[in-house]
Amino acid sequence: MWMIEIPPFFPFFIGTFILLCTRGMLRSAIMILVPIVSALHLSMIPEGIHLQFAFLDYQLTPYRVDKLSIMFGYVFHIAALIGIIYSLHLRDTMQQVAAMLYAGSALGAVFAGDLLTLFVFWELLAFTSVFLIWARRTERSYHAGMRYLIIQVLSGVILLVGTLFYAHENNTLAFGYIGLDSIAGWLILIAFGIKCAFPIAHNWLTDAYPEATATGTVFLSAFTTKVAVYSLARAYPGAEILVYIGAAMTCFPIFFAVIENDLRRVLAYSLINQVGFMVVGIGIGTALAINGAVSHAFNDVIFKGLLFMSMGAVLHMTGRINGSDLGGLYKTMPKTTILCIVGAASISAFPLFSGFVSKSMVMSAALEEGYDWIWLMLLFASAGVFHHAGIKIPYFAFFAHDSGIRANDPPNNMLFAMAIAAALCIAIGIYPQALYSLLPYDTGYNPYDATHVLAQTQLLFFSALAFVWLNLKGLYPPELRSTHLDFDWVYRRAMPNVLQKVFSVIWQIDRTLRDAMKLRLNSYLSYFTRKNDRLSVLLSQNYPSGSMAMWVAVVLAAYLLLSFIK
Amino acid sequence: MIDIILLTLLVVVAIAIIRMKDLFAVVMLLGIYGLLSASFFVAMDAVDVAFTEAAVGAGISTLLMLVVIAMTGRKEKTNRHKPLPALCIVLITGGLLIYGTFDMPHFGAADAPIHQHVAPRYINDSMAEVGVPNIVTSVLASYRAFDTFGEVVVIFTAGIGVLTLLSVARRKEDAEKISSINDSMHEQHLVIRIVAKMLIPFIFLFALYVQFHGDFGPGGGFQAGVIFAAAIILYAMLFGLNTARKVINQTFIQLIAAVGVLLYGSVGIVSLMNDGNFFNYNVLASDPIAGQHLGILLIEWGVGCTVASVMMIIFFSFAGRLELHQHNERVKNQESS
Amino acid sequence: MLMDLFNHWVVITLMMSGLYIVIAHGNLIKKIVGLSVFQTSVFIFYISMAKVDGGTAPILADDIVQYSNPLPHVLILTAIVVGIATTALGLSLVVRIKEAYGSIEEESIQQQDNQQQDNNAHAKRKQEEEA
Amino acid sequence: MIAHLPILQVIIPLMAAPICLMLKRAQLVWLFSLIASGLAFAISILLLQQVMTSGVISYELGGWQAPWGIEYRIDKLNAFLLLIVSGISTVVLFAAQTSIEKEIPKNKHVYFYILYLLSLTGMLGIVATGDAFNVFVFLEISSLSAYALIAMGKNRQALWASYQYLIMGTIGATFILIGIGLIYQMTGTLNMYDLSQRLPEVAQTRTVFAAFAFVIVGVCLKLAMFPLHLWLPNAYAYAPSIVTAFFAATATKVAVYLLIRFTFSVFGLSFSFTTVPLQTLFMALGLIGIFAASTSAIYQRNVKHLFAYSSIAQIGYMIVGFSLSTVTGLTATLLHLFNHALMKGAIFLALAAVIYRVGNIELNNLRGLGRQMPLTMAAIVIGGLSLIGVPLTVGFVSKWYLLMALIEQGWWPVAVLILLGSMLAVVYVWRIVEAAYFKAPLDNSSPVKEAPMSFLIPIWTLIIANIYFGIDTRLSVQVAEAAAQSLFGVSL
Repeated sequence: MWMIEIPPFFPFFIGTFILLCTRGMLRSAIMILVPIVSALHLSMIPEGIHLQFAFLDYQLTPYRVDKLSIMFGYVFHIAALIGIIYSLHLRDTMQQVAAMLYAGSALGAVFAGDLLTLFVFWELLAFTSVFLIWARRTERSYHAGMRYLIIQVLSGVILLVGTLFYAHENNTLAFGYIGLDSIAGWLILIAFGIKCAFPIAHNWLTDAYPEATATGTVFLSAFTTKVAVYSLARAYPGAEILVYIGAAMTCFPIFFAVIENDLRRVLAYSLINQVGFMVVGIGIGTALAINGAVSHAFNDVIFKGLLFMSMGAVLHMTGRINGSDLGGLYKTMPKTTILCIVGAASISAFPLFSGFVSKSMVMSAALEEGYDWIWLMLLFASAGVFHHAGIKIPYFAFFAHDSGIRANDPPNNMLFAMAIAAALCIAIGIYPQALYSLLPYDTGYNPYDATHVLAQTQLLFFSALAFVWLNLKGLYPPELRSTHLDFDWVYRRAMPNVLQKVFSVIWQIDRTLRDAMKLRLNSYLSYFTRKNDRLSVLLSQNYPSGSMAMWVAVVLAAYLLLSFIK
Repeated sequence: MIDIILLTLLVVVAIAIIRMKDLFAVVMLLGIYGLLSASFFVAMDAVDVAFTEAAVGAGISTLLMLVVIAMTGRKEKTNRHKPLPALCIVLITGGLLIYGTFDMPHFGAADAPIHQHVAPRYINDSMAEVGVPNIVTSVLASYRAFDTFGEVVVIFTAGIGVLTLLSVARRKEDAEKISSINDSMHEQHLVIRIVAKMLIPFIFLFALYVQFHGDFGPGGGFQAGVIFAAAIILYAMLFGLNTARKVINQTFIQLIAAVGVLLYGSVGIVSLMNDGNFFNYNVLASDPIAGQHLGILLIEWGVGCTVASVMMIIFFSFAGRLELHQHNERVKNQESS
Repeated sequence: MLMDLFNHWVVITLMMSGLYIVIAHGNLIKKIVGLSVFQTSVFIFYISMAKVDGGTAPILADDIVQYSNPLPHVLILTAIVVGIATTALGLSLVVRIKEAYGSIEEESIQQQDNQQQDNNAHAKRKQEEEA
Repeated sequence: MIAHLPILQVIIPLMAAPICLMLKRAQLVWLFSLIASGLAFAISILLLQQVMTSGVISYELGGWQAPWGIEYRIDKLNAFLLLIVSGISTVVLFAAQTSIEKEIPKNKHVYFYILYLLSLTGMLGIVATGDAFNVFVFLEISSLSAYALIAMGKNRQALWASYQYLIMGTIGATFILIGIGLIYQMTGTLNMYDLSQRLPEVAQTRTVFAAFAFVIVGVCLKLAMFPLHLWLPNAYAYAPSIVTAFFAATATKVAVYLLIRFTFSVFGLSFSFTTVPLQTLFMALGLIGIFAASTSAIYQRNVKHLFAYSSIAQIGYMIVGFSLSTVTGLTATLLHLFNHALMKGAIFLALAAVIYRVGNIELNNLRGLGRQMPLTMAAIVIGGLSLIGVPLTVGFVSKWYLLMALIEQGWWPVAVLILLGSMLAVVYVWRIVEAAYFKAPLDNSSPVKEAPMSFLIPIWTLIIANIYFGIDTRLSVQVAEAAAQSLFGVSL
């Protein structure tokens, strides 16, 4: 059947072309139809390699379907559909085109069976997604987008170098298990790591995502990091270093998320935190852990999307997104509030919500493999997530002190998209077997046994208790008015002195790092965009033919000398 | 011995060229330089080359340069360039090259590789294979006919190039005005005019001689073409451009230039048609030697046509510009006064 | 012995003189003169390597056994033609440059070009600022 | 007639040139030269086929045996180059009529086509011939016509650029002539194959060293290798657009061919790369060239200047591949010859279209053109992507081979530098994208229409070739690899 050979990115790219030729309702209809049709198409595809051709001296497989890729294939379709519905009210061709191509590129990447195809889509992801940031059309977003683009392209270039080395060493480009025993392996890991927002390399994410449009962030949160997670899962399962990196990723964002004021940036930090869980799972590498990582990625796309959507809705309706400016919105935005709470519950891994069924797999796997310390870190991170994403987000936006803003619930399409996501969160939470049946391995895991539920509930309970206590005492959440990272005096009392010093150092370092990088990138940018006058004159000068002829004589003399000496 | 004197003179002239600031003198020196090298070529037994160099290096190029100087002014500005680094680098390069000459074959040595390979066949067998006493002609027109074809194309290219750069779209009435001025200017050279008028037919005759005699002695299409063109140029200089233009139509010479190239090329194509390789004259007639003769005759004519007409084109273009310049200047002067 | 390579040395001297004129002189006609000197030196080089002691011009005659090598002569005939072609084209460029720039000194032409470039750049920047 | 293909390849455009002079009407002349160039292209395809199946073709001009007469010797390398030159010439010529309409005065159109054909003849002649001196003659045909063509540019700077090119070109050609003279002096022959047989005997003399130096410097001047590139930017920028497109895609390629031919076939691999420090020197100059030229490109305001500098940078890549003296390295160079011809041909043709519509090619004039001339600008962007070396374009293929060749030899720091150089290409291409798509048109500029079909057809032919040969690499890689292998086979 010829249909099999149509890779899933194809409908999206074709759809984009059709979209460009249409307007209004028809365009909306096409945009909704594309992911649905494509998903139906995908559901009929059996596993295997469906497209292959020779390129240079290698065999390229732009379309390979297996358990791992199809899982991501499905969730990307869902994310695309939700995102599209969410942004239906837009009349911005640039964003629509970019979003479609972006989703298509992500699909292309996960079905890529060789490194070269992966590289192509890797760079396409960068180039298409950056328009979602630029679509805000402000100077700030332009610069943020530029920085984002540079880092993403850099990641692609490193991937390409790695690929080159890999091709040279193994004489194949096939994308499978790579491992860390060669330069190629390390280079490719770095490339994946940048896109995956490994610590230190994570700044692009928290820098750029909050600068994107309300709808753009929803797309951004779904694809880029998940493609990286997918790639890691394929190339480096069981690489122990990933366990530690992942654990670090789960913990460090907590501290930043807690004090961050821009609520979308808080979510960006929690995105890193959630990806950390997946990375840990991949690093552990057992069937259960991989299952956990993959399913958590699946869920994260949905609930993080939901949270970004709800914050997007707030931004869309109020025009503000700083926690200190918001508050009391539950009165006029009740539906959004409820949907947001569903998302918050999912990310916090409440039983019966989707986060629970996947996160617990990773944690169980960590225990099973004897990573006790890691397990503790993950536990801490879970509590942290609950604090900043589960409580802080809804609390600041919808409750807290009344900011006096009286915005209504967002347009129906936004609500509808959020409702779908929320429904999925709950459905997966209640009936995880549907999700489990898609997983790469069959482990017979059941999240709803007494230990898991009890442990998680206890954790959540005590976290909530702490929050309530702090809240009653007026210690938490600290309402910081700015993103400034100076220590608040209230905060100082709440924490032991030593810990606080450590944190302040961490924050300081992070800030210096981030600012330095931002500055460096900005200066490079301005260096290249504005004409550096002196250099420009030097380089575009006209040369008299005398000096040209002189060079000829010089080269001749040098050449003669060199050959006579020899 | 004579060659050493000539070479030394050449160096002296070259240095004088470097030092002179007056372009007129420089051009004259360049003419002398050309003549000296032509004499040197004679001393080196390269009579054909000497003939050509005398016609071109001392003749045509000097003439062209003089015409240009008339338009651009004859004084070279002293420049602020520091020539010292240039001098140094040139000296270093020259030194290295001289160092490189030490294992070259010595001058005049009969056992040098170039006299051992390829050339002996030309000297020994060309009479039998081509049937022309002048070996240079047989190599030029038969063994390496394609190079010569390339040479004709180079000349043709130069002609077209000069035309694109210098041709002036002239209106009829302008031409009349310029010519009237021009002719009056030449009134004074009455004696020269009459002498020249008597000379020109002889020059043509000489050109024809050179054209046909190329097989037996120095000469050939190229030299003949230059001489023929020289006659026309002489005429144009003495009787004014427009008179010359009336005698020789501009489009007509362009056509002749093209015809020359085509004539040369079609000899090759005809030999293709006769199952020979390109420029294989043997197939042109039943007897190979007769074929060679025919082929050489035809291509020499092609060379002659193209060279003569391109030389004329070049001269007329330059002189036409000069005329325009003078005309413009005169108009400017009239306006200012 | 010394004289055996004398021709080559003269050739190199002439070659370098030509090159020196091209490098160090700003006058466009002078440069073309330099180029001519340069090219002619190559002709001399080729022709002197064709010479055989005791030989004559390569025109066959009954009573002569030793001829000079005809091949370099042929090559140089072609090269001379190439030389005059280049000179003619170069000179016509000089004429046009004189008309366009009013000068045939390299420095002055460079200056005019750079000035124009700067002016353009200046105008552009202004335009940009206004936009 | 099949046996005579090698000579017909050169002779058809050559004979067409004087005939053009007789046809007089510009339109007719255009059609005629298009046909001549197309015929040459067809012949080059046949020749390539013939060479790939049955090996080297030798054609003796005048029926004289090789070292005595002039020989045309077509192997895989020449056939490949002939294909590139005649193919590009034909495609570019297609757009010529429309383009020169606005750039060249009417009365000079006929001359333009004649010179164009002569230039084509010259390049084909250089590539086809197996005789060292014949190379010089045809080099001069192509150069003289090039000077005249460049001088036809609209601005007065064109004259000055042409003059400078004339001086430098003549020095280069004369250097080659000196080099040929020196090796002739040592061997007594001018035929390239014969030379390669006779040179090893006398290879260890200073004369041959000097000869090699002269030839290499002369050729490098022609191919605008850093630091001998200074004549190129202005010559390309101020020439009529069609001429720029034609030369940028072919002229330097022919010079690179000469470099390969002289080093590999005439002097021989062992001499070229062991006796003389060619490898290090070329590697260094190539790399410096890439960086210096790419950086210069970033700061250009004139888009033609920008791409002219990028051409110099691309030559740097070819030089680096060449300097490796391995089969893969040479394959990379040959591939890049082909690929660069495709991209630069497309880009400069697109620029010609912009000039046709806008009249000016400063970066500022591109503002907002992304919407007004979508197809043309898209072509420039795709061409730019190809320059950068993005997968699915030809640029990627040759860069890939180059990097592979470098890694093969363990030169991976150089590989990293090459990648960094490509990043510079991203920057200058981005400047164009930014101007065309992200900036509003200047207030005082009038709206422009999309380029006419006579531009779009050739532009997109080349762009599609860019993508096609970027995906289906069988043809180009096969030929380039075979040519590289045969060169190594000959000299080893």
